[in-house]
Amino acid sequence: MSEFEPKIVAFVCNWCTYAGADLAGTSRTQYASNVRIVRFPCTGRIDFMLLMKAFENGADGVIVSGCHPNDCHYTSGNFHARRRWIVFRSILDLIGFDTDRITFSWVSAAEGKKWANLVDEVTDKIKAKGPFTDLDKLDGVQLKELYDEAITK
Amino acid sequence: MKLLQNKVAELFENGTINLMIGFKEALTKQPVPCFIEKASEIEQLIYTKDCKNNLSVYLHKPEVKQAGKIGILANIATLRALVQLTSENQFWDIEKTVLTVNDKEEVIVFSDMEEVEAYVQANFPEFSEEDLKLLDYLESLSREDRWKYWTEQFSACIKCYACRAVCPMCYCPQCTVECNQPQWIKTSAQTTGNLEWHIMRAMHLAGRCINCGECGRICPVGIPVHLLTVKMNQDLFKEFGTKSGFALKGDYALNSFKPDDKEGFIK
Amino acid sequence: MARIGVFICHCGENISATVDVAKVAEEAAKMPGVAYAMDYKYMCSDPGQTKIIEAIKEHKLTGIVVGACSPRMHEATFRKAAEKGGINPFLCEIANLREQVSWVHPRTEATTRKAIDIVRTIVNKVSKDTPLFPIKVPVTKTALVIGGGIAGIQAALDIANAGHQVIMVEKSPSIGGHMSQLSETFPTLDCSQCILTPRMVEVAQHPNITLHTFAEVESVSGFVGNFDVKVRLKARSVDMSKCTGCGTCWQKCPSKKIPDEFNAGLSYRTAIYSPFPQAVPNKPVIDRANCNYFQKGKCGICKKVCPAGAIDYEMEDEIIDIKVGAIVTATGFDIKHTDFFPEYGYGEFKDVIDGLQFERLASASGPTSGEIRRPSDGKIPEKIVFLACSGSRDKAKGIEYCSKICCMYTAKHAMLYKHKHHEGNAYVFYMDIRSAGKNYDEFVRRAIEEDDVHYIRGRVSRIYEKDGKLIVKGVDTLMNAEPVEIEADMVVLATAVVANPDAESVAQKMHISYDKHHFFAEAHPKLRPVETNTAGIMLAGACQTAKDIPDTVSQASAAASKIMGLFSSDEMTREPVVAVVNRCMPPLFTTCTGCLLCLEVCPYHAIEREEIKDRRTGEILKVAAKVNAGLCQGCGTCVAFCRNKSIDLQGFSNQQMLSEVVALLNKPF
Amino acid sequence: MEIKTITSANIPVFFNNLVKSGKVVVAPVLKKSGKVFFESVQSYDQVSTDYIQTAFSAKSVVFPEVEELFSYTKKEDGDFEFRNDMSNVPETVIWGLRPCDSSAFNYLTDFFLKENPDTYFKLRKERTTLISVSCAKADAACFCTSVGLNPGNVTGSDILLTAMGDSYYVEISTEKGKSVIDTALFTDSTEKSKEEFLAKVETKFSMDEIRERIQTAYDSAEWKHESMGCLGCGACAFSCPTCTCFDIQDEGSQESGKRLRCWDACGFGQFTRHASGHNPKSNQTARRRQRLMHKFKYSVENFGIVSCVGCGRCIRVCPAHLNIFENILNVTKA
Repeated sequence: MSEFEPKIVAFVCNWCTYAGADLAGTSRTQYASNVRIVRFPCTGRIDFMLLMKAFENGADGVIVSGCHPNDCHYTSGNFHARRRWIVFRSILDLIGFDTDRITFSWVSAAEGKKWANLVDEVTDKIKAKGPFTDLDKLDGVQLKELYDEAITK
Repeated sequence: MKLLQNKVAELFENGTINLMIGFKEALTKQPVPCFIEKASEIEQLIYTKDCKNNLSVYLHKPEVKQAGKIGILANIATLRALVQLTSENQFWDIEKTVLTVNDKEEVIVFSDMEEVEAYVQANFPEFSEEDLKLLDYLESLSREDRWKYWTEQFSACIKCYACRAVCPMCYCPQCTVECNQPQWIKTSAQTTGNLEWHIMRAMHLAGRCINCGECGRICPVGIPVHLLTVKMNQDLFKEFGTKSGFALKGDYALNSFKPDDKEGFIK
Repeated sequence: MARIGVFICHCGENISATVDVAKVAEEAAKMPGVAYAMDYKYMCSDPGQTKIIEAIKEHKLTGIVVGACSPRMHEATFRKAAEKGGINPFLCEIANLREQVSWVHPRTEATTRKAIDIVRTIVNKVSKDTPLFPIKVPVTKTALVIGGGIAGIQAALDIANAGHQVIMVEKSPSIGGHMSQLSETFPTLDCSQCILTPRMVEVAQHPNITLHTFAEVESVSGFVGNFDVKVRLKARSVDMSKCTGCGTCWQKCPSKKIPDEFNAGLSYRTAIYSPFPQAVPNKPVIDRANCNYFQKGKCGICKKVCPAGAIDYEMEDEIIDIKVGAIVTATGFDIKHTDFFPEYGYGEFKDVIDGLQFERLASASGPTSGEIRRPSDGKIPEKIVFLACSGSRDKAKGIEYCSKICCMYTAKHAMLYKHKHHEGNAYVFYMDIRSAGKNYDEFVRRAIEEDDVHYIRGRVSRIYEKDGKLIVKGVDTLMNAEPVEIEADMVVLATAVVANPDAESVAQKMHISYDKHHFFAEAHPKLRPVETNTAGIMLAGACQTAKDIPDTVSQASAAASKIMGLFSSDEMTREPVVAVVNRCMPPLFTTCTGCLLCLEVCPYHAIEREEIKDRRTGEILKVAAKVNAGLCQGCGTCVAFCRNKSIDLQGFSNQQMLSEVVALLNKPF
Repeated sequence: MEIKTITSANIPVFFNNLVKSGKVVVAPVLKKSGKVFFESVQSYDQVSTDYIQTAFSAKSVVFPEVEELFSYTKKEDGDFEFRNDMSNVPETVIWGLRPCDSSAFNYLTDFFLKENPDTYFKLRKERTTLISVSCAKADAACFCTSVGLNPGNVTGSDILLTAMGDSYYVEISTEKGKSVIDTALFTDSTEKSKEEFLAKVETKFSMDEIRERIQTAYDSAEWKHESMGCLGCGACAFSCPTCTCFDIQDEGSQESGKRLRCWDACGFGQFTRHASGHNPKSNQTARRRQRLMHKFKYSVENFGIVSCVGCGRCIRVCPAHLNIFENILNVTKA
């Protein structure tokens, strides 16, 4: 069996991290191809539900990245986002969701190298953790699965 | 009891209210919500320490709003809810008169929301010991065990949305779960969707939940859903110093920020 | 059903070297909703664009995806091509296959797979795209300048000279601001009033400028291009149209013991007064709080003596409504006063003064006609100690920032004193000398080297009075931290520059943000230093932060040119990437709960309260949020904030973003 | 009807034999929350015996919360493959349901099978055996006797067990019931009446009177007051043994997905909302009325039976403590 190739979705803002990823391209910095970028105008636009949907649809890891504090193109979108993430992480922690699979970062438009390193690090981390299956195991547990068990018994 | 009934009778008489939301004793002897529309029904009105329901949830109900001038008998959680809801610009379309019975069994009729605010701030309740104990226990578990605990709980959820119906803060005319363009959360009651629902509910109540605990109390399958929002409130106070249902023009943790908010996880 | 065209660019070999472009096009053709797919060497070239235009027509495409370089490069190009082909430009989206695929990964199957995934994601997004149309906003070509100091004057003149109408509102009876109080200006030592007053007169006489002095902005509503402003014209008690400015009234006024603001409290004025001889307009106002007639009901002398019959005690404040397209906020600054410093005597020692008071002492139009004399006894001081950084850069005093102008004016003060009293001694206590600027450092060197001002690096811990002298106890950190004690005749504190006391309320009226010191916040500290977060409102001068005159004037001109740009056409065109609150059938009207918590979230104050009313009865049926498209910049923070998804962002809608995520993960990576 | 006896000591043996026979046995289990739920059980030790009523009924065995009607996958050639495999629905025994609940199965069967039989329900019902246990205790919420049932009612059950001291009185009503009886454990019954071992349930109203008065109750002015406390949650409908509202949902993408039948509730504001936004049941008063009128009037018109079995679950679960029999009495007041 070939090595596990994790699916990593990156939610990034248009002005800093997307531009940073472009810079990694223009400077031909190579990094793992496991990442797929979804472009948002601002980290403030990133709905926590989208993170949940990414995991539900099969992502193994998620990166959320935007402008450094004080650098937001819209001045305060990233500050609002930061508070939202603090709260979101806390609820995930309480529920026991594997928050190690979400990496938050600030990557500026000048940090192409940082972007490449971030993707590589996250890819390695998720490779080591293995596929995300916590949610797959959940559905259909109710009576239906018990029936299946009964049949195979 | 007589004091309270007399006060309410007075309010009916002088035309201050034409509907009183309060408590009566049910056949089971427990206090249950009651709706008094006529002076003749006033004698069923009671108030005891066991009056736990958060009656403010009824102020969102069209049938109740129709009455126009509404009296509401409020315990401390309800008073907090009223403060929070006022800060969220609700109630612009009703006239309400708020009553409570304090520790000395005196009946207080508040003349405006500022008085309610002052009373709430002077009598601000602590988190319940029981909730804190359960949270401590959960936090002592490993991540995997917490996951197991909650996914087991959520697998029992039948999406009856009673937790939403009973919550005074859940007053959206159309909830996100009812939004199908796009469909954020699956309609079917399956664990992943249930989990998403409860996470979303907690996020939407973070900093707005007033800790009445109604959601946990009434869950027909017994999920302690209120713990999620209790935890949120605890964290928000710790991180940002905000309290929900505390001030009429308060800082809501998620629509404000400080440039130097601290976190330890953003690389 | 969508008919989407997919166009994969080779970018010469930039993409095709590592991505199997033919395979990407082949896979794209199979994607749901895709009616046509192709690949081509240079999609952005003229022939490439022509292929897109032709394909749109031939295949009746409803949307297109171009797999090419970053959208930051050619999105505009391809959207124009889409428009030429006859489809709404916002139904063209870019799949970034170069910067984020071919340039960062080797030629492998995984790289091609990634390219296909990205194309699928964008195809899915386009299938959820809706046509968007640029938002046109009419522009009222009149500017409001708030504040009549040098910043406001400069901005007003620039805009007026460009042919646009300007309304200037100044809260005091005359324009001129702090600059009119200054004696000489660094680094050239030319007389402040000599360079300023011609500008003041120009403002008053300019055909395009309407001047309202003794007036304040009451409220601002509306948005860029279309502000509605209420201005309160405070009652002057003097009819401006009759008054000739002869001065009889203030010569006869019996209330003569009112501290004179213009002279920084070093002299007195009357209750009816014009602030200074060169005031513009040079017509008096009655200071009602100090007027016998208004306070005690008797006197009325001014009315009796006025030859023009201009005195009107019955005059009331008047509120006028004006419509403007843009606003320059140039409300200036204040300084800390000597009473702020317990260690320097709480303002009790008459001969401990602040910098502005020294300016008045040194000014030819000041209370001493330019002779530097002690306020206490009028003697010429033999020894003056100047303290730079009084309050500034002092965390304990709550002022962490550098006030920027003090190093320069302290050098100037010392120099002015030395020029007038060659035998006098001037000492300057300083922390660092910050004299960056054209000819600035040379100026400070001149003070030290040519004018023999003694600079001591260290701070002063205490000042007290002894035998008519001021004992200044400090330390010289360059001399092994040795204590220094100077018996001075006068001490000048270069007190910190601070925001105006009413800055916060002004900012709230204008809906602009401010920092914790109440200085107004620029839209971006580096790239948009002149604009505020509220489109159409600019900043000029020290209301933003401490500034000297050249910086202030530069910024004022910059603000003016921003406004001239805005006024260069009758309509403003804005990208339709804005947030919208949904609407639906009654009785719901909108799913918005009207909690209005989003009002605080918006960095641009673009969300406002809306009352949905019954058209016949006017009864309020619903309260909801409403996004002002003129102000919205499209960040989407409100969208993620809204609990029940009642706000959506055009171009990055919930539908679009969620379908991107789902499409991305549909197939194995 | 066949009457037999089994000793109390043999009950666990009987139960465990059922499990061993390969059937899925669903029985009441006491959960940490203090509530009792039906769950698939492996051994009699897990079964709760000391309960008045389970929090939820056992209807989910034949009418699951979420029923997958079919699933689909897009094939390589672009065509779709549909799957609808019901063959793995196992033989199931529901153990320990109360007589009111088993009689509810009569209504469910009429509802799903009388016209246009529902194949999913039919198959599940065929493979389900009901072994009920009579009530020895009741609480203030119980009112089966008011709707024509009683704590020892046999209708609907395949087997009804009634505890009588150290033995159980066994009433076997059906062939299916007979087929699961382990003859060695059961002996022929000796006369004795089970009545004295049954709970006493007070009659709250006369069904005959209600049946008549409900005809004109639609216009009663009391509905508004009676429904004032209703918050529009679905707790009553979801816990009710006879509520059958459902909603069809498609979940999936253009590539693959499934069609599901999910429980719904007529008390939900969205239940009757049209695509246009118009809602014929625009307020909770109308929705509450619909629920009660359905139980006491409409189901009588359609199927000849009152579809409320008096289990009292909705009374116990209601966050606002609404009481169905009080409501009914008040809206039918003369």
